[in-house]
Parts: sequence; C-alpha cells; structure tokens
Amino acid sequence: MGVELFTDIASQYNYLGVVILMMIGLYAMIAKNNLVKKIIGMNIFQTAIILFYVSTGAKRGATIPIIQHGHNGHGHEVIHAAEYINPLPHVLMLTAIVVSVATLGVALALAIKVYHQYGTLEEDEIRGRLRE
Amino acid sequence: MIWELDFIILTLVIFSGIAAITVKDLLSAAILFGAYSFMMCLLWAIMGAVDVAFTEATVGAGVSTVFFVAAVFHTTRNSKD
Amino acid sequence: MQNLSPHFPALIIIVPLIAALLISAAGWLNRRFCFPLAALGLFTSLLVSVGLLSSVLVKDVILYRLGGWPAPWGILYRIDRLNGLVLVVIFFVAFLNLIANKRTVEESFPEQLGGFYALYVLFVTGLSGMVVTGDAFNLYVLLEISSLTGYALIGIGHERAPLAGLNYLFVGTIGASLYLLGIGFLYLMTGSLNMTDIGSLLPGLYNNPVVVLAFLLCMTGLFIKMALFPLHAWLPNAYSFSPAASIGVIAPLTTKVMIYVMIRITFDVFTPEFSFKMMHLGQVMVWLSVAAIIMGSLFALAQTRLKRMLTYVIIAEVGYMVGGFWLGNRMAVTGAVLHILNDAVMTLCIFLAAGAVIYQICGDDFEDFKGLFRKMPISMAAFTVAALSLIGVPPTCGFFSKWYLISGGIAAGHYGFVVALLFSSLVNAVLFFRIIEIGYFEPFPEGGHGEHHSPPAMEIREAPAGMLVCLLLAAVSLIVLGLYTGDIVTRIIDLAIPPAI
Amino acid sequence: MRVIGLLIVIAFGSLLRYGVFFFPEWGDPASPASLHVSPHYIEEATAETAVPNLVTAVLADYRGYDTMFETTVIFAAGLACFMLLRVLQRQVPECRLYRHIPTGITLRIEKGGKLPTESGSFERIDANWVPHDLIIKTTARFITPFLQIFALYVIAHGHHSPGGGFQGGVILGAAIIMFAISYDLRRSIQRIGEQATAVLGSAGVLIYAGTGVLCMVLGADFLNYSALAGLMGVDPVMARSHSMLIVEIGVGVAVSAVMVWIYYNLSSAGRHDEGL
Repeated sequence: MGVELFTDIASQYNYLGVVILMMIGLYAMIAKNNLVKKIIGMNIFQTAIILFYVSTGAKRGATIPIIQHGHNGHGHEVIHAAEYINPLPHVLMLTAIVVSVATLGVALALAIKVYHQYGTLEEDEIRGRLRE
Repeated sequence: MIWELDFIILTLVIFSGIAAITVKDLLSAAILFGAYSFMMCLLWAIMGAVDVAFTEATVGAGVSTVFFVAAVFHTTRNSKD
Repeated sequence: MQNLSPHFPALIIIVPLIAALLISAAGWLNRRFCFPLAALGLFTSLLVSVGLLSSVLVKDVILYRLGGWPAPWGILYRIDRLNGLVLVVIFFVAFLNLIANKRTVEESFPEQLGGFYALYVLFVTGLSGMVVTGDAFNLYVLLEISSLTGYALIGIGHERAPLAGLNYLFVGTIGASLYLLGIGFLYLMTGSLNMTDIGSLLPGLYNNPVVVLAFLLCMTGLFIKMALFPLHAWLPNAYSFSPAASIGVIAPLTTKVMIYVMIRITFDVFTPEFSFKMMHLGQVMVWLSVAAIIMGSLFALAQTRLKRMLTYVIIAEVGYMVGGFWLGNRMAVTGAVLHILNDAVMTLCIFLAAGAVIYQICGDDFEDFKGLFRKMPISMAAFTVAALSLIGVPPTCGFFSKWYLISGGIAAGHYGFVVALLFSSLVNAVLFFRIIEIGYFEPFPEGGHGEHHSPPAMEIREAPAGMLVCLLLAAVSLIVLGLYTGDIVTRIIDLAIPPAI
Repeated sequence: MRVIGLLIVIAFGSLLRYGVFFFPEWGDPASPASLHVSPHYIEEATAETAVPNLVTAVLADYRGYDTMFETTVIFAAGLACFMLLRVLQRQVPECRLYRHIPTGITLRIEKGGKLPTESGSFERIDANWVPHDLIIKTTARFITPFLQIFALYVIAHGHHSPGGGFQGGVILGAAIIMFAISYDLRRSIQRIGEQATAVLGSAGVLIYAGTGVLCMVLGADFLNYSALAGLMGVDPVMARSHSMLIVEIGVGVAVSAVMVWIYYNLSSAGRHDEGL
C-alpha cells in the first residue's frame, strides 16, 4: 500500500499543495483574532483556488500558450493542441486575481473604518466594546 | 516544467503562507504576504502560466503589499495573536 | 423598438452598466444628473425586461451569443421563462426602491450622490447579469460584482455597519470562492464552462466522487450566499445597520436571486435526475429548511426593533423556498418559484413601509409606533397589506405561494414541512398584529414621542409624496400578483419547470 | 474559536484530500480539461483573431464579456473605497509641519496658526515626516518615465508577449503610486487629482462597453468585433486584432486610474492630505 500511496502523492502533489493552502487560509479566517490577519487568510484562500485552476490546465512537456512560428514566413504549419498549455484556466485566473485585489481593497477600507470606530482591530476587544 | 523546482517553490509558498499568518507584527505580516505573492508568481511562471505570473507579480506582490502597508499605517502594527 | 428586440438580452445588462458609469462621471461633473440617469437607466431596463418576457412567452428560449462565438467557446445567454420572470421582478423592485428613497439618499450622502447611485445601479446590473447568463464562470464574476457593491452599500451605514459589512465580506467571499471551486471541479471533469454543455457531458460521470464533491461545494457556497439557516449569522447584523436606501434593494433581491441560481444550477448543470434521485439529499435539505423556518420565526419573536425582526423573517422565507424546492414534486417547486416572485415584492413593500415610518419618527422600537395610524394613515395601511401578505391572507400573493408550498408538502407526505409553514404563519401573525395593535389602539402620546430624540408630536406628518406613491404601488402590486397567480403559474412557471419533476 | 476553526479545517481538508484521489493525472495531455474546449482555442485562435498570445485572444475576444465585467469589478472596488473612506468636508489638521529648505529647520504650526508670510522657501511635510532623503526622491523621479513607458509597452504588446490591459494598467498606476510615496500625497494629488482618476476610471470601462455597443449598432452581436471590419477598412480577422487592442487600452486606462484612486483613499484614510 505504501508505494502506491507514494506514487500517487508524487503525481498529485500540486493538488495537495492546493488543499494545504486552502486549509491555511480557512483556518486563518476562522480562528485568527486580528481583522488584518483574517484578510491575509482570505487572500491565501483565494490564491489557493487560483493554484487549483492553473494546475488543471497544465500539460506535461507543453510550452507556454503563445504561438511563435507566425514570424518566419506565413507558413501555416498545423498547430497540435498537445504542444501548448491550455490557455482557458489562465484567462479565468486573470479574472480571479483581479477580483481578489478588488475584495482586498474594500476589506482594508472597511478595516480602517472599523479601527476608527472601535480603536482596535482585535475581534474580542471589539465584541467587548459592543457589549457596553 | 521541472517538477523538482516546482516542488521546492510549492513548499516555500506554504511556509511563507504559514509565516504570514503566525507572525505577530502586522507590518512584517504584510511584507511576508508580499513574499508569498512573489513565490506564487514564481510558481505560475514555472508551470507555464506566464500571463498569470505577470499579473500576480504586478497585482499580488506589487499593489496588494502597498495597500496592506497603507492600511497598517492607519491602524496598529501590533496584533495579539 | 422592434428592430432592437434581437439585442434585448444584451441590452438588459448594458443599459444599466453604461448608466452606472455615466452616473459616476456625472457625480464629479455636475450632481444634478445623477438621479435622473439612474431612474432612466433602470426604467429602460424594466421596459426591456418586460419586452424580453413577452418575447420569451412566444419563443420559449432565446439564445444570444456574446462576441459572436458559438456556445462552448464563447459566452452564451440563455433566457427562458424562469429568468425572464425574475428579471422583471429585479428591475421592478430596484426602480421602485430608487424612486422611494430619493430624499433619504440626498439627505444622507449629499456630496457622494454620484457614488451611491453608481453603486446602486451596478448592484442591480450584477444581479440581473447573474440571472441572465448561461456561463458558469461569468456567473461567478457577476456574483462578485453584486457582492462587492453589496458590501459597500452596507458598509456606508452608521454605528455598527462597517463591522457588519466586514463580517459579511468574509463570509460572502468564502461562499463565492466555494462556488468557484465547485465550478473548477466541474471544469476538471468535463472541460467546459457553459451550463447546458456541462449538463450534457455529466450523465456519464454521476457516480464519480469529484462530481459529487463539486455539487456539494457549489451548493454550500450558494447556501452561504442565501443565508440558509446554519450559515445565516451574517444577515441580521448586515441588514439591520445599513442605510434605508440600500437595504430596500438588498433585502428583497440578494437571497431570492441566489435561490434562483440554485434552481438554475440544479436544473441545467446537474440535471434534476442527478440532484433529486441520485443525491437523495432532498430529506436532509427539507429538514434543514424546517429548522430555518422555525428558528427564523422564533428569533423574530424575540426581537424588539422592527428592522432586526424583519431580517429574521427573511431568513424564515429563505427556508420556505429552499424547502419547497427540495421537496421535489411539481406542486412544491411551483410554489418555490412563485414564492421568489411574491417574497421579493412583499419584502420590498414591508421595508419601504418600515423605511417611511423610520424616516418620520427616527426610531424603530415598537413603542415608537404608538398611534401612528392617525398620523401616518397611508404608510401604516401599506404596512398592514404587506403584513397580511407575509402572514398569508387570501387576496394578497403571500397566501397563494404558501398554498402551493403546503399542498406540495402534503403531496410529498412531508408533514414536518407543512407544520413548519403553519407555525411560521401563526408567528408572523403575532409579530405584525402586535405592531398594528400598538399603532392603531394605543393613544398618541401628546407630550413628544417617548424620551429619545424623536421629533415632537405636532411635526409627525405623512411620509413625503415620492415614498408614498411607491409604497402604494408596491401594496397594490401585492394584491394584483395575488389575483393573477392563476395565469402566472399556468403560462410562465409550469412551462419553466422541466417535465422530469 | 480556535478549536472550531481546527475542526472545520480538518473536516473540510480531509474531504478535499479524498477528492484529490479521483482527480485525473496532473499534467497529462489527455485529461478532459484539455480535450474538450481548449483545443479549439489553441488551433484556431491565431487563424480567427491573428493574435499569437492565446491568453490575450481568449481574454479579450472569445470571453471578452467576462473581461468587461472584470474591469467593472475593479471600478466597483474603487467606487466602494471612495464611498466608504472619503471625508469631503475640509478639516484643518491639528498640527502642520513645515521645513525650511536651505537650513533644514522644521516648524510645527499648531491649529489655527499661520506660516510667517515673507518666508517663501518653506515646504510642507507630513506629520510623521520622513528624513530629508535626496536619494529616494531623485531615483524615483529618474525611474518614473521609464516605468510608464514600460507600462505602455506592456499594454500595447499584449498580443505578442505576456501582458495586456491589466498588467500594464497596474504598472502605470504603480508608477504614480511610487511618485506619491517618494514625494508626498499632496504633490501627487496636485498633478493627478481625485476627479481625474475617478472620471478616467469610468471612461476606461466606457471605452470597453462602447466598443461592444458599436458592434451592436453595426448589426452584429454585442462585442462581435468582426462587425468593425467595415469601419476600420481591414478584413474581419485583423479587425478583431485591432479592436482587441482598443479594448486593452480601455482596460489599461481603467485599471491604472482605479488603482491610484484606491491608493489615494486607503493611504490617507479618506482625508487626502497626508498619505504614506
């Protein structure tokens, strides 16, 4: 059982990295007390999903998705899909990175506003102040 | 795609992620988060996702860290946990 | 207008988007154009959505290729009766709320008028885009637009609004990211992003654990966004501290559109055969929504402030729709879809009435409602109509959707759901008659209105004209919807639900 | 909270870990993801849109509608930061610091006090002022033009090399942010005001949506660039490539303006007087 487990991990370690990063981000969002730490955890959670998407598009032995041969004359050799990496997840992840920065900006703006109101970024201190 | 390099960068990414969360000082957490994004950008580049690597470098390592530092500048640097 | 009709599906999103951009630019150049542009944008989209619904009634399904590329490669809009109906509701609610809250917005955001209206119209664009799109990833991007503008619209309130907005942001981002991960799993197994395309590729993979995991992830993400019972903690704070103008559009629409997205995904992406039979999740979901209904009603009873009580009523309403849908038989699903329509208009009417009352008496504790029927007769009348509809009294539309849900529950033999519905109607009756009784029978305190800062007795007059007109329009539409339930169901909803159920 | 967090993380992590067993082999070319839709993009993209960089082709043309809403997300974030943080009433800060340039003496003016009128050579500095650093200021002033030219290169060259509207727009915004950090926020707001960034932000997205509406007016579907062939006087395939460039420029303008706008609001917490 051990060898087969190892070869399975060796072949899928990228997806394991995704799961580990996602768990780090989720743990930080739930268990961390400081609001900025929660925002860092949220960002790690989002980049983990981006890592998952990009590794779905990876192909062993394929080059980057830019067709080079157009310059040496206009000979249209046949383009084989297996030679180039799948461009669709890259497009989707450009969107996801931009969305994560937008969410980061709004979250930091809200964190500054919360700080100006309660004087602290710690969740338990804020809850204490709310009870008064 | 050299999988050994990919494996090393992935472990570096996970370590900088854990460090960015556990360190107490928020400013160094922001800088560590910048390092985390930069490692992520290397990971994309190795996996052949060049456009995503470029975006992660500019947006993730660049502007997010500036926003984080600006926010920490207006709140506190020390955090309890 | 007729030569534009082939472009209606694209127009319905582009008109509000361009209106929002012009409003934001007008906010900086000169502020007088902000409100007219917003009203014009939403009114044209309302007309386009009505035109779209009428052409869908004729042509069953309208397909629109964005960018001219065929389906799995480009993004495709697929409009059938279900989302044609929800579109009309979205723009009706948004337009009415915009007109009603014109004065409150001008008083609370005098310099940032352009920014507020741009956020408002972008929020509506995000929602309507989510309803119309046929592409799973495009739905995620529009979900992010509507959530981001929603966080901002809630965060600009007073007192605890920023903290509530930040918590809503954290929970909402987890929900949206889980949905994205679910779509990623589906992409990993099928390689396509178009909903109907995935639906046609999936039948061979139903017993594959990755597809089951994708289904669970998508559903959990959507349950977080629609505040179903165990995942609802963000909603009460977020909705009770936000400004009146933004809550009038967020409360009626966000949860209902997320329920529509759940219906769209279970029908198109995971065909009903997989979602209802293979996953045998129905029992768990219906008991979960029974818990949602009961807990929502009990928490609503325990509240002393009106707005906070209404947020718990919304959580109970979400339980109606989710429970009705997961019962699985045709009657209950018709009830759930009809309830999306009715509940949006009911929530709009009750929040407009509450906003009008709170705008005048600056406080929403129950004692502030003493003797309001004499001082503010029209808004209290509309409040009563909305309350009757939420309880489920015949002429109003609330009764008919509850009737379908109950008969669906009986047909499915799930008496727990039926008992929960009746219990919740009784609790609603107690909730609203308590307020109406205070408003009608208690004498109006002559020496000022209780101890806190509300205006002296003489100054309380009826709400401004704009608010009243919209309030009456909403109340009348409740009754009109009730009367036309018959042919709404036969002509639109019955044909929208796939025959497999 | 810590224990609940651990429990959720362990439960959810093991669920996902169980799912990973059934994932197709990582990186194998026969996985369904690289067999169904993407071969069309790889094989036909250069023929249909004359753009070698497949990611830009898919980003701006096949799924151009997604990218329009992506730019709208960035614009909505800028709007949200403005609405949340911006304080529009002019508040006089409680203490202002001035430095006498020839001698380097700093004056601290309390609220209401005025600067001695005949002193022409005072410059205002931030409250927590940074030391008089000539090196950072000159290098920043020296680098900024090259950075902006590189940003324009990245936007324009998105067809052939990695890059495009987003990356170029962020670099353009970063050049202005670097200027605002190395000097001070007031000087940067004098050069590129808040009104300019806000209007440019919406103008960028309007360029994108306007190209789409133009295609609709010319009778094709929304964002179907081949309809612009008549307008541009080229064959439909080249028309797609040129209109993708127009769209990338719109995205670059919008993203750079909004990044600067968010920085102005975040770094000064809405008061726009003393930033980083």
